[in-house]
Amino acid sequence: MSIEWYLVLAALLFAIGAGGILVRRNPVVILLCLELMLSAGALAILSFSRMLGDGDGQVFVLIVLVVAACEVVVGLGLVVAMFRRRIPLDVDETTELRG
Amino acid sequence: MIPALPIADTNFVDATWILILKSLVIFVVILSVVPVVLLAERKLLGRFQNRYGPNRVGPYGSLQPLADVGKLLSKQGFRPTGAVPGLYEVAPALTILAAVLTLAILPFGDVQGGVGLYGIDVPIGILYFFAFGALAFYGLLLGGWASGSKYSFLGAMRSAAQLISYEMAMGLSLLGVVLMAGSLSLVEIVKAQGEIWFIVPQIVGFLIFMVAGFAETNRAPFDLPEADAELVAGYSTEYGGMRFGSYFFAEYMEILIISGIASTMFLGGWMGPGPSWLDPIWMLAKMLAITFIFIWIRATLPRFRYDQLMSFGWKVLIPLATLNVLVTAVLVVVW
Amino acid sequence: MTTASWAWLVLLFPLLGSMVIAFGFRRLPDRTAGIIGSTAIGLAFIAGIGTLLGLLSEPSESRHVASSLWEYAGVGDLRVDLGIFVDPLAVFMVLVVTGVSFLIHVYSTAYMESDQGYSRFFSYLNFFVFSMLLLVLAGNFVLLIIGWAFVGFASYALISFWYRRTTATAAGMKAFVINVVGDIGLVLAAILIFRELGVLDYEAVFDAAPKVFSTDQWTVVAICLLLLVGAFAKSAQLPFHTWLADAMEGPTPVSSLIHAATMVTAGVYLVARTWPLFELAPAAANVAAIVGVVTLLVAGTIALVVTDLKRIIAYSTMSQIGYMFLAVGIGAYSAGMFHLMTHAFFKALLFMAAGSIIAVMANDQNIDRMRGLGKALPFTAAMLVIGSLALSGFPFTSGWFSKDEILDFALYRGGWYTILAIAGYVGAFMTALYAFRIVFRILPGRPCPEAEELIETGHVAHGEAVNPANGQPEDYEVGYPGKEHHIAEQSPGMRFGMLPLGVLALIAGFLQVPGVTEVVTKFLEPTFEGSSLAAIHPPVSKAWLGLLNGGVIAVVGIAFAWVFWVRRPAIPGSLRQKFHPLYELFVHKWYFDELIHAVIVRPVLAFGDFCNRVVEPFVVGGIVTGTTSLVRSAGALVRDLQSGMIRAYASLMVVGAIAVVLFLLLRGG
Amino acid sequence: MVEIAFFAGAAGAIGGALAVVLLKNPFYSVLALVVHLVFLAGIFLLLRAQFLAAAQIVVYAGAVMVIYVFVAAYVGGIEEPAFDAHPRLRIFGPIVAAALFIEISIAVAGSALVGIGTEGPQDIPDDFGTPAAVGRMLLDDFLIAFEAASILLLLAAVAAIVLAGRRGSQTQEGT
Repeated sequence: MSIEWYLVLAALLFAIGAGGILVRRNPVVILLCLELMLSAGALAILSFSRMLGDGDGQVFVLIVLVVAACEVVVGLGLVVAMFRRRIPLDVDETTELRG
Repeated sequence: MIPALPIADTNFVDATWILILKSLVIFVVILSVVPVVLLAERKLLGRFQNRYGPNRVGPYGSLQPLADVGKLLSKQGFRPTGAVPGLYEVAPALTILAAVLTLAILPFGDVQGGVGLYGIDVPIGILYFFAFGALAFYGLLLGGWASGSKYSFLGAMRSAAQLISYEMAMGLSLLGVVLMAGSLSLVEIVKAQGEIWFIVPQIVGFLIFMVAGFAETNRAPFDLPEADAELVAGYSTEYGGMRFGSYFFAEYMEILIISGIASTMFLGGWMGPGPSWLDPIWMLAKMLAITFIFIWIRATLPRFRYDQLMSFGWKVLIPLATLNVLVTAVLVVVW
Repeated sequence: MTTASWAWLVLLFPLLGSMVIAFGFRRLPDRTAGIIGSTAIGLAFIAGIGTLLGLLSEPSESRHVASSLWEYAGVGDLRVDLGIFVDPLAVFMVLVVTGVSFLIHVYSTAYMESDQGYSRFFSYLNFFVFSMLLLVLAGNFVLLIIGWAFVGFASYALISFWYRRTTATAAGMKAFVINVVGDIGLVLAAILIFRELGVLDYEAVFDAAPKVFSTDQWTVVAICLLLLVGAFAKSAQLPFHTWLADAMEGPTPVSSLIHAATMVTAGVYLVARTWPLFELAPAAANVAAIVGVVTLLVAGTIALVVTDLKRIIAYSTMSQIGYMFLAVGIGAYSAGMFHLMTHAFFKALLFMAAGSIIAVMANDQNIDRMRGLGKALPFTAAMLVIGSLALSGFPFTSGWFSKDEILDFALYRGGWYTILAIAGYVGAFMTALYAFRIVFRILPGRPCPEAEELIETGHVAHGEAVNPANGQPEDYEVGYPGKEHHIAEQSPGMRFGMLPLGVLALIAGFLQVPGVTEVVTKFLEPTFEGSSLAAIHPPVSKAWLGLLNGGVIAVVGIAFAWVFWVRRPAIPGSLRQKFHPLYELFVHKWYFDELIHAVIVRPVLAFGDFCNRVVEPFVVGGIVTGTTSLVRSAGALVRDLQSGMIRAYASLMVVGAIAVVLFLLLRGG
Repeated sequence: MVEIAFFAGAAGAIGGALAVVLLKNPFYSVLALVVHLVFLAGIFLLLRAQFLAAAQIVVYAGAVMVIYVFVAAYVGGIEEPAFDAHPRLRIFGPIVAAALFIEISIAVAGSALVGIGTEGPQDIPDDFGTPAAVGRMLLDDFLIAFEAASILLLLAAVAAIVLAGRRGSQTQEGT
C-alpha cells in the first residue's frame, strides 16, 4: 500500500471529525469529534514517519496522545461542571463569549 | 502460502498452519482447564469451609462442571424489556474474546523442534496484555449498561473504576521486571530468569501484581462489582443461560491469564528441572498453583469497602509500585 | 565497586539525607534529623575513602575516571552528560569536605540542640554538602555551574537561617546577590569555552585548549578572567568580599563549615581544576595572585581592628584564601590545596571554639567584653590556642608547613613575584598579630561577669538576647539563638567535633615536610601532570630556609601581640591615636561597602528613579494607552463577529483553514 | 494481504468515525469511537508503529474512552436529532467538511513528495516502532518535549479536579 492511501484516509477522518464538530451540539460528541481529528493527525504523522523511515514522528504522535488525554480531561471536566450547574449541555446555549 | 503479516515484528514466526494448529491447541487446553479450575474452586471452598463441596455428579462430583454447562446451555435465552438490543448480546462475547486473545502471548516453552510453544512472541508483549485487558473492560461495562438495570449499571461502573485504578498499579508493578529483563517480550523475560526468578529481586512487584490481579479479575476481596450482598450480582444480574456462562467462563479465564502472566514474569515461566518437554507442564503447574492462591484468598479474606478499595489502590499500591520502579531503575543503572 | 560507583555514592548520601530530613521533618521524632544528617555525611566520607582507595589501586598515569549516568540534554552541538570526573584533586577535596563536614555536623547536633529549626538546619546543611560535592565532582562545566549555584543557594539559606533577624536576611541577600554576580561570570566563561572549543567536558576542554589557544590569546585570558570573577565572588576576594563578614549572621556551625572550611575555598578549587586554561593565560593567573595578595593584606588590616569575634575570624579567612589564590596563581597548586586543607582544619576549629565562647557570653560577640575565659573554658581555650598557633604559622603546626610552602614558591619564582612573597610575609606577621590579639584579650585576666558565673555556678548565661547590630530583641520562635546555650565543656558532641580537628591542626603539617614526606604533592601529581609551573619546585634546602623565615615571623608576631595586649595594653590605644586616619580606614573596612554603594547602588537607584519619573509615565504609559485605545477601537469594529456561538467560531476556523490550504495550492501548484 | 488488512481497517475506522458523528445518543458515539480507535490501531500496525498501536489502545481505549463512558453515563443519554442543528450549519457543515477532504486529498496527491507513492523505505531498522526505539528517542532527543508533556498532564489533572470537584458548601454560583 502506498503512503498516499494512508494520507487520504487521514484526510477523510479529519474531515469527518471537522464536519462532526460543525453539525453536533452536544459537547461530549464535539469532544469525540476532536479526538477523531487528533487521531487523524496522528495517522498522517505516522504515515510520513513511515515514508521517511524515521522514527521521530512516532515520538511526536506519542506526545499528541498525551495532549489529547489532557484535552479530554479538561473538556470532560467542563462538561461535568456544566451538568452540575444545570447548564444545558448544548453548545448553542452557552454563548457567554459573545462580545 | 501467505507470508507472515508485515504488521508487526514478531521475534519468531511459525508457518501459518502451525499457527492455526497452535491456537487451537492452546484454546482447547485452556478451555478444558477452566472446568477443572471451576470444580477445584468449589471443592476447595468446601474444604476451607468444612463441608464437602459438590459430590453428587460423577465420582467425587467430578462431572459437576459438565452438568453445569449442560444446564446453562439448555436454558432459554431471553432479554429483559429494558435492555438494549444488540449490545446486550455482544457484551459477553466481547469479554470472552478479549480473554481468549490474551492467551496468544502466554509462553508455554521455548522454540522446540522448530515450533514455538506459544501463540506469538511480540516485542510489545506486556503492552499486548494490557491492550486486551483494556478491551475486556468494555465487555463488563456494556453488559452492565445494556441490561437496563440499576444493579447491573452500578456494578459495571464500580468495575470500571476499579479496573482503571488497579491497572495503573499493575502496570507499574510489572515495570520493575521489564527493567531488569530489558525487554517487553514475555519469551525474553522468561529467558532472562535463567539465573534467578524475578520473584526474588522483585518480591514487592510480585505482591503488588497479585493484589492488583485480584482486583482486575474482580475476585475476593475485591469482588465489589458483583458484591452479592449489595448489588445482587453486579453487571451479570440480568444475564442468564450461556450468556451468563460466558461471563463466568471469562472470569475464570482471566484468573488463568493473570496466573500465567505472574508465572511468566515472576516465577520463571516454563523453567523447571527435567527435560525440555516438561516445560509446558511446568508452566501449567505454576499457573494452577497461583490459581490455588486465588481460591485460598477468596475463602479467607472478607470484602473491602468501596472507599477502602479506592484509597488502597491510589494511596498505597501506586506509590509503592512507583517506589519499586524507582529503586529498581537506580539499581539496574548502578549495577 | 568501581571508583566511579563509590564517587556516585559520595553524592548520593548527602542528597538522600537532605531529602529524607526535608520531607520527613514533621514526622521525625525530636532530634533524629541530626543523627540522619551526621550519618549521611559520615557515610559520604566512607564512600570518599572508598573512592580514594579505588583511585590508588590504579597506576598513577590512569588515576582519573570520568563516569556518566546519562546524557541530560542535547541541544544542537551541546551535549551535557550528568557526569562526574574523579581524579586525585577531586578526591582530595571530597575527603576534606566530607571529613570536616562530618565533624561539624556532630558539633551542630549539640550546638543547635535547643533551636526550633533543628531539622531544617540539618536538611540545609546536608543539601549544602551535596551541592559542594557536586561542584567538586562535576565532570563538565554545566554540572559545575549547577553545583556552584546550589552552593550559593545553600549559603543563602543558611546565612538567613534565623529568618526573623532582619540583619540575617539582609546578609543572606547580600551574599546571594554577590554570588550571583560570580555565577554570571562562570556562566559567561562556560559559554565562551563552548563557543571556542565546542565542548564542555573537563577532559575534552583541557585536551583541546592547548591546540586551539596560543598563550595569552585574548579569548583564553577572557575565559580565565570570567572564571576568576566566579571564583572571587565565591571565595570573598576583592572586590567581591563584602558579603563574607556579614555572613557571620548565620549560626556559628555554618560559619565554620561554609564560610571558613569549604564553600569559600571553591574558588581556589576552581582555579586549580582549570589549571590548563590558566597556564595558557599567565596574565589571568597573575591577576589571581595579585588579587590574592591584595586581599590578604586588606583583610589582615581589617582583622586587626574589628572587635566582633566572628568577624575577626571571617576576615582572617579572607586573608588565608588570599594565600591560596596566590598559590594557585603562581602555579603552586599542591601547596595551595594543602593550605586549603590545613586551613579547613584550623579555621573550622577556631569557629567552633568561637561558638562555644559566644554561648558563654549569651551571644555577645564583642571581644572588648570578654576577659578571663581561659579559666572558665579550659577545653575551648586550648582549642582556640591550637587554632591560633596553626593560623599564625607557629613552627611545626600545620599552618607553618602549608603557608610558608606557598611563600617559598613565590620567592623561588623570583622576579616581581618576590614582591608578592614579601607582601605575604607582611600578611603573615599581621596574621600572628590578630590571631593572638584574640587569644591575649579574651583568655587571660580577671574573668568577666559571664565567665565568673560559669566558674562559680557551672551555668551558662541565658540573658535576654538582643541583636547587637540593631538592638532588636531576638525571636526564639525561629530559634535564634535557641533557648539554651551549649558550650564544649558541657557537651560531648561539641568536644567530639573539635578534638580531631585540634589534633589535625597540630599535626597535619607533617604530611608535607619538605624533602621528607610530601604526601600531598605526590598524591596530587597525576592531576597536575604536564603543568610547566608545578614542576618549578624549590629545592629542599631553600624550602627549609623559607620555613625558618616564616617561623621567625610568626614567633615575632606573637611576641608583639603579647607586648601589645598583655604587657603594655596602652600601646594599641596610643597607636590608634597616632594613626587615626589609618585606623578609621581599617575599621570601616577600607570603605568597600561605601564604595560599592557609591559606584553601583547609587547609580542604579538613580536610574530607577529616572525610569520611574520619566520613562514610566511618558514612554511606557504612552505606548500602553496608545495600544489599548487602538485595540479598543479595533475591537469595536469586530465586536459583531463575536456571536458567542462556539460552532460559528469553529466553522470560521475551518473556512479559514480551507482558505489557507487553497491559497497554498493555487500558489504552489 | 496488506491490502486486505488496510481496507478492512480503513472501512472500520471510517465506519466508526461516521457513527461517532451520526449516532444520536452520545453513549453510542463513545462506543463508536472505541471501535474506530481499535481499527485505527490496526492501521498503525501496518505502518509498523507497534508501540503506538498498543499505546493507542491502552491509553485511548483503555483510559480516555473510559472517562468518556463515565461522563456520558453520568450526564445521561441526551438524544438529539443528528441533523436539526443550526439551520445554516446543517447544510454548511457537511459541505465544508467535504471541501476540506477534497482539498487535502488534492494537496496530498499533487504534492511533489517522492516517497508518497511508495510503501516507504524497506531497509528501516529492525527496532523501528518498538517500545525500545521510541523510548530511546523520547529520553534522548525529545527529553524537553517529554518533560513539557508530563507537566501539561499534571496541569490537566489539576484543572480537571478544580473544574469537576465538588465545592465544600455547593453554593449556587451565578451563571
